Amino acid sequence: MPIRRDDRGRYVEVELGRVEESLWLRCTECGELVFRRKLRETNHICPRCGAYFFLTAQERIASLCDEGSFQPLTVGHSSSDPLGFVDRRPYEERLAEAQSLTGLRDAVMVGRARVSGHPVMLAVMDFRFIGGSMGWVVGEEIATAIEGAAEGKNPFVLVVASGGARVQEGTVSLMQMAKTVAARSLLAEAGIPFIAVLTYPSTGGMLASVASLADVTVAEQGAMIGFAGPRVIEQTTGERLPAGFQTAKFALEHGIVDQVVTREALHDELGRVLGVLTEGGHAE
Amino acid sequence: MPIRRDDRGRYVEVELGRVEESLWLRCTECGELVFRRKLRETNHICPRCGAYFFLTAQERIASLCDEGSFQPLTVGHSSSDPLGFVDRRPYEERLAEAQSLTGLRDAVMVGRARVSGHPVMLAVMDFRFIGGSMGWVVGEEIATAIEGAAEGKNPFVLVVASGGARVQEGTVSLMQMAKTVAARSLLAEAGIPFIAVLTYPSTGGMLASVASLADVTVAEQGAMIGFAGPRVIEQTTGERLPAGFQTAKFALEHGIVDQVVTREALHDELGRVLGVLTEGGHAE
Amino acid sequence: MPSEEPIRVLEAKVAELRQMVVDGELDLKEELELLERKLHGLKEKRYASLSDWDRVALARHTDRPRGLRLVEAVTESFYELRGDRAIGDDPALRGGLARLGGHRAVLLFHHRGATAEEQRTCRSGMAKPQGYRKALRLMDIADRLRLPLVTLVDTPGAYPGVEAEEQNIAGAIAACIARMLSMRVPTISVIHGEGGSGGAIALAVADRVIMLENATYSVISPEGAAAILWKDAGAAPEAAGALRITAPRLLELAIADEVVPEPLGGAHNDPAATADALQAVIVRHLGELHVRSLDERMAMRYKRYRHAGGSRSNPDQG
Amino acid sequence: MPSEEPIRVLEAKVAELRQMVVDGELDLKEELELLERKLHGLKEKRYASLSDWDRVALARHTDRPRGLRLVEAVTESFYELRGDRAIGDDPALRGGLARLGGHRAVLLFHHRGATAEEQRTCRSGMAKPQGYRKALRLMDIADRLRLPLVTLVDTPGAYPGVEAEEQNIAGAIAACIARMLSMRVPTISVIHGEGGSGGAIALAVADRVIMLENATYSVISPEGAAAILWKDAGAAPEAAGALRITAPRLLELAIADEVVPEPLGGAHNDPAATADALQAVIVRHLGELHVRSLDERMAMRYKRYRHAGGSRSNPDQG
Ligand SMILES: [Zn+2]
Ligand SMILES: [Zn+2]
Repeated sequence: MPIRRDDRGRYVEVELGRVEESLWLRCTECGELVFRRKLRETNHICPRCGAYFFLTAQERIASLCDEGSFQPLTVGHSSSDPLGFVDRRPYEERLAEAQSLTGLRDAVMVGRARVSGHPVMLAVMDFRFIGGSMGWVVGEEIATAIEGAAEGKNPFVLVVASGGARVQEGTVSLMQMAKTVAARSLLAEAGIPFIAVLTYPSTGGMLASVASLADVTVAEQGAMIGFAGPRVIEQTTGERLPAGFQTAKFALEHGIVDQVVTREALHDELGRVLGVLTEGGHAE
Repeated sequence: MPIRRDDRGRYVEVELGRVEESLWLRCTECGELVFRRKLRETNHICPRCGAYFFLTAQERIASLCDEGSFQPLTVGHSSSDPLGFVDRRPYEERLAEAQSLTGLRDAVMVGRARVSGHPVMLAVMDFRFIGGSMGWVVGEEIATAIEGAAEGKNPFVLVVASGGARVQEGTVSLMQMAKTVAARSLLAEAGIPFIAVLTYPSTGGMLASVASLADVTVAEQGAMIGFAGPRVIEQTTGERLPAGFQTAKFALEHGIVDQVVTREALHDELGRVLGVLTEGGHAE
Repeated sequence: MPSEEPIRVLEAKVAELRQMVVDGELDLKEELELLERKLHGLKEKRYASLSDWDRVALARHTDRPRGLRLVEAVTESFYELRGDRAIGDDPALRGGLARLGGHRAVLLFHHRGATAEEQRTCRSGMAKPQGYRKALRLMDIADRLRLPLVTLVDTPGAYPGVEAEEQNIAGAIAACIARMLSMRVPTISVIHGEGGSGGAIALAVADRVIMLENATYSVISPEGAAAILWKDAGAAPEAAGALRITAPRLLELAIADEVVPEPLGGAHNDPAATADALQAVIVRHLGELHVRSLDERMAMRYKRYRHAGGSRSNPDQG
Repeated sequence: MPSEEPIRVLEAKVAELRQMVVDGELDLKEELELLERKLHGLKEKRYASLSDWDRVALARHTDRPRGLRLVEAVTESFYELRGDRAIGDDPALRGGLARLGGHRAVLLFHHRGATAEEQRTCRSGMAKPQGYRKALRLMDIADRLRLPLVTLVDTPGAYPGVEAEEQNIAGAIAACIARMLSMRVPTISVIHGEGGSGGAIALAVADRVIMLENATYSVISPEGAAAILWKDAGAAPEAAGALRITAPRLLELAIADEVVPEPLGGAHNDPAATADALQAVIVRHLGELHVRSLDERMAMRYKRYRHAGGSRSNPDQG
């Protein structure tokens, strides 16, 4: 699933279907054909040029959690089509297709897990599922996960990979911004830490709601972090985008995230945060 | 008491002693000799060039309050010299001199008053009294006035004319920042409005404490509003100060105050604020 | 809205005729009455069957009452507060203290600008981070002074610009949503023009969400959806329908609590009547909210947004 | 501090001698012991009678343990949080999550920079508005996560610059003071270097204010006071005394609660011992505060600052 920015700030996708069938992936940064198995070993970082390919939710969980520790929450909402939406195709068809492609019910996986030995409640988004967009199901599962975290007194870790709101659910998708933020208040009431990991991409309605309200916000190198898409900004304002716009480094420099870490370091980084926040010692 | 900026951003004072004795004041902006009685009629605005001369606390009260409505609080702290401070002269001497010059116990007058018919608790500072600086007495009288406002359910109006903390009281004067901010929380707890009027000058420790925490902040035209003095900024950073730096307009443009009004309009402006906040109608 | 054309033509003719009658040039009273009835009938027919796309056009109508003008019509008095106390003041998102039907309130509203020059400085109502941070400041004031919060929402969306991104527009919107959820005073949002996406919901997470009949509230503009999903700009009218972004549709979805009818032909045909109707509805809801306890209001609001978009069965619960 | 010179000379000589003994060149053990006793006596005499101006020099000593280095010595682990979520990140005012003597805490501290380059970017510890707004954010986190707040104060003052004024540095400091007063968790401030005016008090309105023996806390620098009040830069030592800005004086004035003794000759002579002593004092105060109820702590803090600077009689009450 290679996806990288071109030099105009836009994004290039390689057709998923063909890639899935292939034994190799072509890096859109350096053109190298990389053996799939090799990519898994390198955590989906191009072995030639170091470019980051985004991770599926399953890959992210494997990369972040202590082995075998992920226990999915049995939330199981699926197939929400609140508007009976049809554009060129029925939304239900798109949902079914995304489900079959990803093996997921919707664009997020939630469950209990351990990270460096620390029990956490985890929600991991998947960009393959209609751009990781947040509709009713995603909102509901994130809210349910937060409720579980507050109840079980476990830190909540949200790994964002989302282009924003799920357009096909219209204003219902907009409401998920309020829903996830409302749920977030439970963590504050219970004094439970909330850690957000922003990856490629963390944009739109997802960034403008729960993803911006963590206690600790870590950006993965290679992340894209911003409210509006580069093309929208250029078209609306006529502004030229500065180099490095909406990168993880940009977000760090502008005070939007706490740290930028490499994919290899992310697991240990979360361990450090969880360690200082939760291990032993006296809490009030 | 003419005091105006020169073109280097510094301030020019005319010796108070000589001015007091004179029938005329010389406007430092246009050089005009203005008859004192005339100045009182024009609210201490130069009739030739429109420059603002600062007001004494007594003049400010006369200009803002409904006639004869001001009733001083009987706080009556005076002669606080917590450090037994002596520089080239004992601080006690300076205090006595300022008291005799101004007819005030210290740099603030507090009392109940009416503005456009609305009862308020008022605290008005006086720049003549050691630069309107805040020492123990000023902190104590402002805090006491706020307590009176909270008890009596009257809006609190603070008219700032202060160069900052009272240096001669050392760290005790710094503590007055915390004291006035602590008192301010009583207003919030009681749901009582707090209106700040920033005049010439509103700087240093006064601006960095209670004066910045009003619900509504009105700047008088001719005000100087800033944390650090222009000379300190130039000397520390080597920066050139932009035109209009730390003026009321500058503060408005940078989102620091709600409105800028002329001296003539200030009484009515406060009446408008108090009217929309307090007159009749349903409060929760 | 091109289909208004025949009505406008007939209206002009009737007006001419009426003037002739007034001037005593002709005795055409009966004919005039007949024509006026016909005109009214035409209008009723026309506006009774407004398409969603028609309503989008009405929501964006240049003469529609909006911004400061609407605020002045809805309130008895208004004192504007400016600035976010950190970066600057945003003329596209304004607010202040108001009296409204005898109630004191803190008001927040989008302002698109009345003149071309003002529209430029207000970016047609697309607010910047300092606008949303000013809104946060005014929300604090509302809670501190126990004044209910009323927001009037009308924006194409938050401003998409480089500086806005540098100043974390997303975080400012998220903070507004969180703050509106934590407000201790009654809160009412009125979506009266375009309720554009994140820029709108930042001010619309309230105890009561009221929409004017021809207002819209959407996650994306119909044109945007047409381009992305239909890959065809011409599909905007179809997208407007499919997205269900109009007040009647959002009432069905329980996203809006009440739809305030507009004068025949839209709010711009009678701004005064529109303002009166809006004020009456706001005052009614304020009255209803005032009698409830803090705990009750907070619990209702939490529940409402926690379950926003309805509850669904879990057919395949594992 | 020029009067340290003779001690330094003797110290160097003693060290030379000690090396000779170690190398077996000479048998001078007795002479060495004698000299070492003399040196210690000299130091005790010298540092027992430190003037206020001496302490100012020690507070500013370039080798004094400060900033991140001090934080690392005082804590078992530290995770830095960055940014104010609106403008940027200020390296001069830093903070994060920490473990300290087994306690979890949110830490805030000034950082002057260890290298010349870092000192430039950190403006020698003069923080900008985004620094104080980051502090506000971290104070919110402390309250939300029920973590006590510990601040380590060491700054010549807030940064005086054009941009800082544009971004309302005064308002940011005022907001920090207000926020520290409203904290629900225990709060401890340690003034360990220079506590410079508004830039210091923004982080020092706490349940407990602890000072290192040679730290200062002042409304103005002695040099500034000398220039303004004495009209003579040479009067700075006199001003340092008159202003009563040193830890022992501020303990007398009840502005500091406790003074932590420093190693002989100042903290820079034994940074590790200094850090250990500091940690022990912080942990002791945290323990004392933890057993008190929220209401009790809030009431104590309010009373303390409401009556800051003591109460005085009203001789002429009217
Ligand atoms: Zn590559
Ligand atoms: Zn003049």
